[in-house]
Amino acid sequence: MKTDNTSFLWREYQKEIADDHYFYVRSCIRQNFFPGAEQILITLLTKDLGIDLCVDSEHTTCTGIAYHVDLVKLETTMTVNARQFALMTEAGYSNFLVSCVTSFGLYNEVLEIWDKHPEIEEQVREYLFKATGRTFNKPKNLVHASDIIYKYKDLLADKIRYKLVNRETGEPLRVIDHIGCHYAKIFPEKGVGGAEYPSVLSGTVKAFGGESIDYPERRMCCGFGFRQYFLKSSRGYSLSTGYKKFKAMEPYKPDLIVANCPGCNYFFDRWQYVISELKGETFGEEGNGIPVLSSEELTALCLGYDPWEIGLQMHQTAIEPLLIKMGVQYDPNAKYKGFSGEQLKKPKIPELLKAY
Amino acid sequence: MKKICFDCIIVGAGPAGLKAASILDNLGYAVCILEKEKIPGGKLNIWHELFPHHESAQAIREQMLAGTASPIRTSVTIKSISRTADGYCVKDRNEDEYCAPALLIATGFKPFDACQKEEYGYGIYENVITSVDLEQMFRQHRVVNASGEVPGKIAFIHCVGSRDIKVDSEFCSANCCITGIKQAIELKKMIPHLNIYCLYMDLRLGGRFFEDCYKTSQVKYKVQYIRGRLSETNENPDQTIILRYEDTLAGRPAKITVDMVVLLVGMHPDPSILNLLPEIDERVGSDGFFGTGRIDQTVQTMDDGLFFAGACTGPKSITQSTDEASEVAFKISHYLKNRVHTEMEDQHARLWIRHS
Amino acid sequence: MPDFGFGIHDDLMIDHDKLSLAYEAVLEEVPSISGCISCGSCSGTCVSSFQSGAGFRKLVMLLKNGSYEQLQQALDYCQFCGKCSLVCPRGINTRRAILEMRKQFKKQGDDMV
Amino acid sequence: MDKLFDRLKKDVRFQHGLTSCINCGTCTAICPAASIYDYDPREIADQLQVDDEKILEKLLKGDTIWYCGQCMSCKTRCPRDNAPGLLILALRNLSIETGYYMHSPRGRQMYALKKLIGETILAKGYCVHADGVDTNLFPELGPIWDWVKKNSEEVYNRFGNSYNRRGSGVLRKLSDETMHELNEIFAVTGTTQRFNQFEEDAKEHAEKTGIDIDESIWNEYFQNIYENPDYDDENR
Repeated sequence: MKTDNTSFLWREYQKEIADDHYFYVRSCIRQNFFPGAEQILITLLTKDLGIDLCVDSEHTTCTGIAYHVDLVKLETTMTVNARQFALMTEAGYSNFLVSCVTSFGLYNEVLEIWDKHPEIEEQVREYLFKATGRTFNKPKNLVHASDIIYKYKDLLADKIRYKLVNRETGEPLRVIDHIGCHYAKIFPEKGVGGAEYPSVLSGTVKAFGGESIDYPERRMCCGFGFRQYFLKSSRGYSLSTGYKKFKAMEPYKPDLIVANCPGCNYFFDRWQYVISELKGETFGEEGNGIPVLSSEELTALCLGYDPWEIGLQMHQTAIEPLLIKMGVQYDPNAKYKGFSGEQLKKPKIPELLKAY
Repeated sequence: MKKICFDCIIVGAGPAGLKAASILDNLGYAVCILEKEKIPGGKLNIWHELFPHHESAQAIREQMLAGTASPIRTSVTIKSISRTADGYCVKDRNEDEYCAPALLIATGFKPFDACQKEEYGYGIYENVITSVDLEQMFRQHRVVNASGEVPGKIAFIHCVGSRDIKVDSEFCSANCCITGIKQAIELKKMIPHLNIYCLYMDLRLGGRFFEDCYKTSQVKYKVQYIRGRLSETNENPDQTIILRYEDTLAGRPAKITVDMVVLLVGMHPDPSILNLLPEIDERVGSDGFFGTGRIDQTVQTMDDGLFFAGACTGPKSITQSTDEASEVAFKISHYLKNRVHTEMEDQHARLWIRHS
Repeated sequence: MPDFGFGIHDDLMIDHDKLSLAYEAVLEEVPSISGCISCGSCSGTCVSSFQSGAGFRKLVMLLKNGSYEQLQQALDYCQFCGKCSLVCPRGINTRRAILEMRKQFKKQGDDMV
Repeated sequence: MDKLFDRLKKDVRFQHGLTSCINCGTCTAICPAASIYDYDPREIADQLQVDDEKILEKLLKGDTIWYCGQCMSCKTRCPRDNAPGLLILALRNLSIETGYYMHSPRGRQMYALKKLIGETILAKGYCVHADGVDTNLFPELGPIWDWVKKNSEEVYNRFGNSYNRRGSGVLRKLSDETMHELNEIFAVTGTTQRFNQFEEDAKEHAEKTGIDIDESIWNEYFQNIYENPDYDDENR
């Protein structure tokens, strides 16, 4: 791949990302499975970048998952989204920061529908007022968490303690980037780099010293499939799609997978466990699996945050091989400590996939 | 800095421009052809053999050049075109002026810039080339992949930059189907063991002997036709290319690995003559090509001495271009005669007024 | 190992890298099948396509794509009435081709897969 | 009642999802579902090009429309700017509105989704909440999840210290006012009614097929449709 040639294509897809003053809405999936990523984003933005961030406590789910599994009506989803915008408006903000890719795609979709059909927006305003007495302004700038990290990647790169480089060999780490489908596939112009070669993650990876890997199936979905995953009867859909991606990336011997979508992070992490149990196959070196990080986890790790403070102990696929490669200093004994400082009993170890 | 006057200025020394010139100078008009490239011949300079009879492009070019005695100014960059009382004045970069009552625009087409179709990997994967690149290889009598090896499997991709709203070109370029078939046959003659696949939606083979060509490619050369439009390419570690498409006749997604991919790039309007003269800009159609494309002569001719011929009025084969050029040459002749006639009538009228 | 209750599916994607040996063999005997333009005139006129779900065009497609199981099923329905060869705009010897297909599968059966 | 097609055409997702299809297959080529099921998004778009009530009714009553995974990869590629993924949303919506979803095993799974996700939203304000997710329902969550669940207070409070309590950290408890507003929105916009419909339809179907159903999540009917939608498929 003539990687340098991709940059000229990306130029026309540079989206607007506001400098400061964001209203933050959280991801359902990530709060459950990678709460550290969710929390460290706040620290990165407020402490490391000095951005003014409104961390609100009254916003709800965007209903994205329920919408895509056909549970809630479009009107309901739009009105719930409108309520989030109302909270933003009431807090005095106009830039909307989303940590979930499903939400990001959905907010964009809803805004697009309102744009094309003002009568629908009017009706949603009526619904919202009737249900809650609230009114709202639409956000001026809608960005995803990975967008902000991308925007400030060079600034962050100046501060990093651990580069994405193999300490032993001095070689850059080989990084697979995976972009959540709803980040740019629905609206290519809303994503940094467009839909085909999004640079939102690969650009950050390169800024932090890593090597971005292009591989077949790069643009294939992680396999979530919404209802396909949530129902056990069709969960094989998700697993099969994930498996296809792992098989395609395997020959490139990646050191790390980075994804910007909570769902994708979850699936890349957990399917490695399932595949190891079902098929006796692991994809990293020596039964370790390939560590999976979100863009926040990656940034925090490079900046020198303690891996257990950012919740990496909650990954099923062990993160330690990466820590060792990068030369990150960490305390293996602190991994399973609780909030109170108590040493918790270690989790069970999978049959094949290594755990530490 | 000089000013020379002619009966007709032709912009573009491709098949249409040369054909019109040959007719006009046979009819006794003083014609001057302006060409932006270093040598005349237009796209004949980039083709090797011409469909459907595999005639040498070079020989046809010589023939066409021999057909006209008109002066051809090459490497001319037009700086301005102005409408005068006597017709048109074209000024080039050296401030030389070419003036004539009639102006024929025969600026041809521009091959579609395949980089725009990002998911096809042109400019990113080295084994993805265009039909124009392949002609260059034919001219050098050497068709090899990026690592210098003779390919064993090649795929032709139809409709690249044609019939595609995503790259703002919803028209059919009409000549790519037959170009692909011609190139496939040429390749098979060169590399008999080669396996060739054509990914098409419809085969649009409206020209004389085109269907013959198609059948020959199937029966004699065993070119395989797969009905499905390319969705994306991916590169393997060995730089071979995986194509993803649907076999629409089977109704199943499909893939194939090939050594090289040839993108049959469409014929796009060349806008370089635009913004010089409002009369030209006013006659650009919704598809970007010049003129109205209608049968009705009354809407086609504006009677202001401005004419269009060749691929600048829509995708055309060489035969179609020269046919149109001949027709337009006679229209120009008619216009020039009428104009002289009108001038004489005007003079008579003035004389009569003076005498009475 | 936990009982997951789901597994990895077979990929239903057609792999055109896999050569169809049966197609090559039939092509050898009846070169005219390479001239098929998938127009479907044959399927339209076929007396048994309402049962088999496949006219001659589809037989060629199944043969090329290596979908032999489906092909064998469809072949059983052919009554050799020859209507498909009457309507074929490319003059393909369809009856001969179907005979060859049948021969292929009688001779080698599933080994071809 | 309006013709099915007239109702479908009112859906904004249908309007945005289909201009005209040229059957090129760029959508199916990269559709994850097409590699796994007998599913072809191109065919769906093509079928909807003609206003054929019979075809539409068959789609609404069948399994096909429930195969899509909503990745929307199809939207990026379409040379005519269609989005089969959006058409699917419109079709599924109509299938539910008409009650036709109960005709197909996969459509009937709506009840399980309502139990899993719908009730979590109305109770907690999240689509997914750790308290309702375990390795019994989702074995792939793995041993690490058993550890998280066992130590949930200790684990989650490391990240914002407001697990199931008021605050702004992860998995915070939402205020009663917020939950009230959320429930109001669901009621005003018709989703509450839809949820009730899922319950009633499931109850009726359970009674008809003689399978136990009750208020709990893990009732027999839920278990059946959650793990195997084909259990009472008449065609089998």
